[in-house]
Amino acid sequence: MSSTSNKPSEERFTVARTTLILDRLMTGVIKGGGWLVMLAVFAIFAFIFVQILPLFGHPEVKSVGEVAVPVDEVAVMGVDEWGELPFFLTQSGTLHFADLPRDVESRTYQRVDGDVNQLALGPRGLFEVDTKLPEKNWTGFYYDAYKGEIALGSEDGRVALLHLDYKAEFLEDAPRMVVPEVKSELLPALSQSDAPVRQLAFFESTTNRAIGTLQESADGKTIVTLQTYVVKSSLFGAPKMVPDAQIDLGHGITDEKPERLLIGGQGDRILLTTEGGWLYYLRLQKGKLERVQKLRPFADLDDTSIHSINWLLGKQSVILTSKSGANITLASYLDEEAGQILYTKIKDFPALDAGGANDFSPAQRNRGFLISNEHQLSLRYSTTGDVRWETDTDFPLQKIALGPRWDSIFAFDAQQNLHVYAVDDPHPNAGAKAFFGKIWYEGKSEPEYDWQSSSGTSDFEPKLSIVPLFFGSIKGTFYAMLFAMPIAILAAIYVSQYLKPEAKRYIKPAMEIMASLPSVVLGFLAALWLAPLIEDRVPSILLMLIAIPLSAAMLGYFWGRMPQTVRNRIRPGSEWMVILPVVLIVGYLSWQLGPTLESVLFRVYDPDLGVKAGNFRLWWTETTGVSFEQRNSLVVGLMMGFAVIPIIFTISEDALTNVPPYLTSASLALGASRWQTTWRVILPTASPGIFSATIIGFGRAVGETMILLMATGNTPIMEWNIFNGMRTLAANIAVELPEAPQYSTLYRTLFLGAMALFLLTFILNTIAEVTRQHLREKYKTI
Amino acid sequence: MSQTPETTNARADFEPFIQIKDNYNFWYGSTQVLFDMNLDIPEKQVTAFIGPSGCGKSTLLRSINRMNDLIEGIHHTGDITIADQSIYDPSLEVISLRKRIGMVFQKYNPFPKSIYENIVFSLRIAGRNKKSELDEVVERSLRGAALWDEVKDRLHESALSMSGGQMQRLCIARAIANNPEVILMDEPCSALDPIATGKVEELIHELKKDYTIVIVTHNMQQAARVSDRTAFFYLGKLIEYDVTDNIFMKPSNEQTEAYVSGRFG
Amino acid sequence: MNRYFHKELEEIRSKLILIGEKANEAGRLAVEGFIESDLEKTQAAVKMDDEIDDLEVEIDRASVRYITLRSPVSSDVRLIFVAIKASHDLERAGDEAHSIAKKTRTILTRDGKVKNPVEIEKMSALAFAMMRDAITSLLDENLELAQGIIKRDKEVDRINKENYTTLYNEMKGEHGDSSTHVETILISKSIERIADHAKNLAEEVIYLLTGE
Amino acid sequence: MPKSQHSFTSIRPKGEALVWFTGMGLSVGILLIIGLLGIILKNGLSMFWPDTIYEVQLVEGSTAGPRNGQNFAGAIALERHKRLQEATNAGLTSEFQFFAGNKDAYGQMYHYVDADQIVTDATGEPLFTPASGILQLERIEFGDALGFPLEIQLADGTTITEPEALKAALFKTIEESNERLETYTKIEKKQIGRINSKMESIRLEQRALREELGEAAAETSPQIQELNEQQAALQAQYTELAAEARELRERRHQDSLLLRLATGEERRISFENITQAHFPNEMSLPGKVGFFLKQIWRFMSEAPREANTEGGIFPAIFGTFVMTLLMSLAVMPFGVVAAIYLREYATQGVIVRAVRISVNNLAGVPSIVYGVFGLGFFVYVLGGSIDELFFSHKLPTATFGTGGVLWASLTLALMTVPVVIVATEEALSAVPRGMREAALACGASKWQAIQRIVLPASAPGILTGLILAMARGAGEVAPLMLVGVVKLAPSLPLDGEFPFVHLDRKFMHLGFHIYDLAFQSPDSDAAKPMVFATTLLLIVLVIVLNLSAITIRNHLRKKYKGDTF
Repeated sequence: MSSTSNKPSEERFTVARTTLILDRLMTGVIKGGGWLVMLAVFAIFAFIFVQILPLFGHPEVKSVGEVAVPVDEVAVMGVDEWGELPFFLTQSGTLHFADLPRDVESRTYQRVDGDVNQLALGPRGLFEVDTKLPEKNWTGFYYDAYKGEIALGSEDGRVALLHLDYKAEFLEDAPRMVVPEVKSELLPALSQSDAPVRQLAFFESTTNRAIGTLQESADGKTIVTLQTYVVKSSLFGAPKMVPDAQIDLGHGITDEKPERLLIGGQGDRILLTTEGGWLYYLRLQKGKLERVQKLRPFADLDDTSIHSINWLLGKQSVILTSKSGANITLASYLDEEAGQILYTKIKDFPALDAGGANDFSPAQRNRGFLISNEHQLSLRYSTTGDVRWETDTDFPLQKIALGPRWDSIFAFDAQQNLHVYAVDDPHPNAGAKAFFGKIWYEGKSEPEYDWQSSSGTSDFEPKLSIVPLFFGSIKGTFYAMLFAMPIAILAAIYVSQYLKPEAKRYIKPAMEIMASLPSVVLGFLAALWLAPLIEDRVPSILLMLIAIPLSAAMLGYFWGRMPQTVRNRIRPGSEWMVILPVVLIVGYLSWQLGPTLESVLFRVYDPDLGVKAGNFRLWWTETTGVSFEQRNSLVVGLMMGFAVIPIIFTISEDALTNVPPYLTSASLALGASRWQTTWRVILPTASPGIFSATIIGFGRAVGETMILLMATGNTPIMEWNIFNGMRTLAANIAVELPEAPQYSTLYRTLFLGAMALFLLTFILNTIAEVTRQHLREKYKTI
Repeated sequence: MSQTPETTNARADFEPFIQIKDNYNFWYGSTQVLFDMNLDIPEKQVTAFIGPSGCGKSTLLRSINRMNDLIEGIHHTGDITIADQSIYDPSLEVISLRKRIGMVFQKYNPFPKSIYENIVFSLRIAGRNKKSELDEVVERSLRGAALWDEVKDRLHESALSMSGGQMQRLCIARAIANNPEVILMDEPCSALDPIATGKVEELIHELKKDYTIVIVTHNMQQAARVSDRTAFFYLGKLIEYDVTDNIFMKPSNEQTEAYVSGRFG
Repeated sequence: MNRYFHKELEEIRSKLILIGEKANEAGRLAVEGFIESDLEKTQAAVKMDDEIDDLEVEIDRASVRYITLRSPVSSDVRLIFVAIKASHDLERAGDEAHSIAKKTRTILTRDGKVKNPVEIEKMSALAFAMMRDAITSLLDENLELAQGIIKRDKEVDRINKENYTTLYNEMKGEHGDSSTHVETILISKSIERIADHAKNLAEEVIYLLTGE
Repeated sequence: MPKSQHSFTSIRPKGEALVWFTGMGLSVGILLIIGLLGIILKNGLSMFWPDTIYEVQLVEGSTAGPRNGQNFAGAIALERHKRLQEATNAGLTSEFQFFAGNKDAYGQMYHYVDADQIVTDATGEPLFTPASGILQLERIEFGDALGFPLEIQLADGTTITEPEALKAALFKTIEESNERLETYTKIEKKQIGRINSKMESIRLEQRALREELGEAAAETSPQIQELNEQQAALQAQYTELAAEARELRERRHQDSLLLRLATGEERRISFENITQAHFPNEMSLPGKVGFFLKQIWRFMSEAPREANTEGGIFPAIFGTFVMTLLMSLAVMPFGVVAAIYLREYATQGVIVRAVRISVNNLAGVPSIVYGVFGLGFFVYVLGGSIDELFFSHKLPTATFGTGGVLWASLTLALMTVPVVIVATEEALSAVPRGMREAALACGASKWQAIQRIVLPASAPGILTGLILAMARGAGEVAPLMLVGVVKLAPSLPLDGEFPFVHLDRKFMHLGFHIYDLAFQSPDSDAAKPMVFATTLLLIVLVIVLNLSAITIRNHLRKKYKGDTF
């Protein structure tokens, strides 16, 4: 011992400053880093949550201001895409524009100095554009905002067309300017009557045109006429619309006085309402008029008369109001019984307070619409039947127009003031009802859950119910679990209770490696190898599912009957080596016998062959009435089952192995057989572990993406049929998210799907984890 | 026959080195585990803490090098001084305190490194890496721990390859590598067989020439064998503290008597 | 393995040897005083007995401490017990020496000279040899020597009996004061007791060495 | 019953049948693994093996062969049972899939022929005779060609027709042609590429100057003029190099090989189209093995061609590697730091327990959810902001505001961070408490104790976690589809061009390659061998990673097992 120990030098006890600084630094780094990582991980939840919040938000509509527009007798009002140049068409046929420049960046209007509520007109002020139509007294108007078409009917029975187009002009050193382009056409006087046109309907496509007029003759009779045009290509010049036929729509409607009419379809669907509140659905087929349907939309009201009727975007649905203000959507659908398109009420909106609508403006990018009467202005959404926004104005409303971008509302009051509102409602078609509720979509025969987010045309109605996706996830998981659970749990019992430890050393890691097989590999095998392989061999698979367990059980039974000397030949824990070849042989035999079974059990008339033959696919479709697809739930079940087997196996095996060994010893010492020990002692103790294994396997299967993406047809159907596919939440995200524009409703809806997956798996895993922890505590105490 | 520790302590006829004073109290959360401790520990002697489980002897031992700081929610009143310096002095680095106080644990816990690296650990963390110095310290410490002859040929083998007794002595060698003033031993032999125990006890006897040793033990015979002074604790209180002969042969307290004679409980 | 506290055991052992030496010495002084009619020697024997008594207490105390603190087992614990018993025997031997010295003193003060020393000298030589051998056997852990001592006790007993018979007959035939005779008989008896203690000691050594 | 009282042996253990039944579960599981791996192994490796090419003779009037002809040469790709079309004979018949190559001539490379369409031998089995002297050409376009070589015509006018000389000339010409290809590729890719990027930066500078100075002023500024001069010099260099490359190209184009197809017609194939040739039916077994190994190497080292159905998958391997590496770089420090925090620094209580369970559960959250987050946050929010701040001159073309290898790595890092945290925590908690106490008692600071004792002791466990995370990351596809994986990346995320690491680039990935080949490929028959081979590679990669993790873990268990900590 050194002599220094007597008088310890203090130096060796001092701490280097660097050590202390480093320690403090690392404490800071680790604490900060730890929190950062925790936060980052949980920020996923927060971020996704923030992304979906706007879906459930309420629209924000703010009054921007007003401007005096001294134009008399406004018949039609509309607005351009940018909301800068509203037009006013008067009954005398003059077309006025109000220049309301809007800042490109902030999208705010110029204001009159010192007055927050007064908008300032731009340099062009209020100006008139020559329509080049003869001066007439126009009595009937039809305006299709989507196409910018206006049809006018005159007091003397003439019809004129106005085509209004807006263009943005970019000038040097100046803000972008919106410039109107107006084309007009006075149609030749073809009507039989020169009575004033009260009502007007118009349809035009590249190949034909249809104009419906409702005229009031001097004797008080109402004449409803449909004038059709077809395109004639002339040798010289552009193709030209020429009159084709004139049809009396009022024919046969004697007891009722026609009041309004609309033309839809390809110019061949006519909706005609009468003063008594009847709606006739007429169809023009090969020049012949057919009355398809007659219904009374407001039959349940005291006053059944129809106050207004207007097309919604896509011209599949009409919005009606009654005199009292009741507001409904009628939509066409294919009635399977009748075998044709019919109209029915699909939505019932809250009634307008003060009677029927006096103006209507459909949205140009979705199924929303703006509707008004004297003092009520209401923004509504047809798909969900939702009132987005509503206000009672303190001025009498005359005309209204909805900004084409669903971002502004223009209301023209009786004092000739134009009120402008800014609308902030990015997701009008979202909401709990849209995602989780049954909705009666246009063209469907009943309310349903449906997912169809997009299609080629812009007037398509998106269907955003995530219920079928949820169903798909559950369905896939269900079949996978059906296959995986028995195999995994049985294997876990065998491996933990009976298998020799030497073999276990290799078999357990092998099963674990199976868990790490990339799901894209399984998906690819499922789709390109398994699906075509078993497509024609379903009976073989069915046979296998029965024969393999049966043969194993029988093998065990007969083995148990053998004398002890025979039984001793196989050491306990090696049984699987005997079962393995048996399973292989039985599997092979089942595979080979499948077709024979098919030709005996599943005989059906085969239209290809013209005779009865064994054909499971046809048999299934014929017997159950549901379809059979190559990429079906059976394939998914087998392959995804394969993916979850190792998970369930590993966790169950752990739970079973960790049962304290003296419980087994005690049971065996009391003379119980090994199965009795397993059944009465081990399984009851470890069952929470097996339960949590199942839950975790379930969670994994629910979130599995690639297998389902590849091995199913990805059709969002809601059928339990094992021989067709599904679309799952996860696969849906993988398919649609790359195409979804940022912050669009679809984008956020897909985030909603992700959130649902997140929550579902998180909750499931938490349940499993808590169960496992309880089990661990239990093992500690017993 | 006195019941209060102060009086028993009053017999102290030495210059105290470690002082537990001012009625030292100690709590884990809301549970008080030490009550009104006052105890003077002499320099270069072996002081044994005995008492039944849960009597607070380990807690007191771990208070001396503030090892209890690792546990959440502890607090204390009173003071502990080493050579008249308070261990709770805010200007004192706890690391520096621990450098002054070596500690040997109940379970031998050599680091999963070589024998050599185990011993020089305390030097390396202090940034002392000079080979000659390290070599010297290794030899001195191993000799001090009576281990040199057994392991001098395999200094660079893993410490985990040694026997249990050797590992514990390695831990002692590690504890004395930095030449501390005090060595705390928390039941150093409870995981050892009797032969290894004997060797460690022998070592303690040797070490007390250079170090002040405080040992916690469950084994009364061990306390009797190795210690110069013995303190008996019961339910967090110091019951009796005296030279070991007195504690074992004529304890002044009935509880001590009962405990040392095995008539306890 | 030798433990550090084994030297405490060594101390006990050496004290035991010391007490043995002292007991022998005291006996020798007392007997020499008797034979040589030397009063001073008897005085020395008496004084030595006090030292022996102190030493016995010391041995006892050390033994108890050793048992209490060192929890000895096996040969150690036997040594301790032997030490306790042997120190007791030796102390008793010392006491006998004390007794011899006192009786001699009485005889000398009364008679001035020991007239009939009978076979005391021979007997004491035998007894002290036994005592010395017993101590040596303890010292050397010599089993054979210890076993031999036990047989030698018979000779001492026989001489004691002879002494008794001789003195008794003398006392019967010779009328007058027989106190000296009685005291001489008691001295002979004391020497015989010393031999007994030596024998006891030898037995204890045997126990120490064999455990039986 | 009375009998059983006398004899122990006659007591039959109850439930033995059920024990066997549970054994069935294990057997099925094992068979599933073996079967699946076997299928991938067989199909994956067979792509590289030189198949024997047979001459196939079809029965009179059959139109099943290529060009509706009756004979052709091809390798048997598949033989399978098929539902018989005749109702009278219920059951199945065989169908062969032949690889006949010559897509340019036949329109498709694979042909299905029913067994009964093939001329049979005496025993009634379909007759296949190996086509002697048939040459298999691997081409850049139109896949493989199968045929009998007739003549080689070189650019200098020589023609070779003599069979032996032809053979030698064939291999020599291919070699030369490949060398030329290498030379002009170097010129075009490297030298011209360098010029192009310089010109691009000059152009950007010009643009910036014009914006700064105004259009009119810029034209006369000396800077612009200097730039213009540089531009002209580069242009001249470019013209020179381009001419050189063109010449080499031309030469390659002019060398050609005349081939007679088994269907009878003759076709001339330019050597610029040929990458490799072999005579499959003339190869010895060692030759075949050599060819097999060479093909595996080429598969792993070459870039894909023909919509990924030909060539190799090097970019996918490289992309997977870079992505996994970046992911590890991101996940390792954060995962370990978080675990150290949870285990060593945080106050152990209800909250930390809840956090721990949550972290554990995050490992079970579907990967696609992380992909969604990666797209929404990394790509759009972070990437969009970076673009606006640093790359606004390139807008609206997104640089970081679109999927790329960086975002993909970060997304996967986020996904695998729970795996690393859980594994690290486990490893940390396996380090005995005594170690920490001993270190502290030695006077170590808390960080020193962790750094010098705890971390080294838990390193293998942490490594295991990292390897598992890498295995998961390497095999994951779904989130990558959202954050930057592409079917064909024009350039690698790491190359010799400044700044060498291109974190914004899109990349290829083995897993996505499989998905793409299997589902997006125009010719699914041609893609199938590629998919299997790619799958095999991916599986080998993942299994090797997992096996090493398991090995390390077992080693660790052994180390800590039995000792008395």
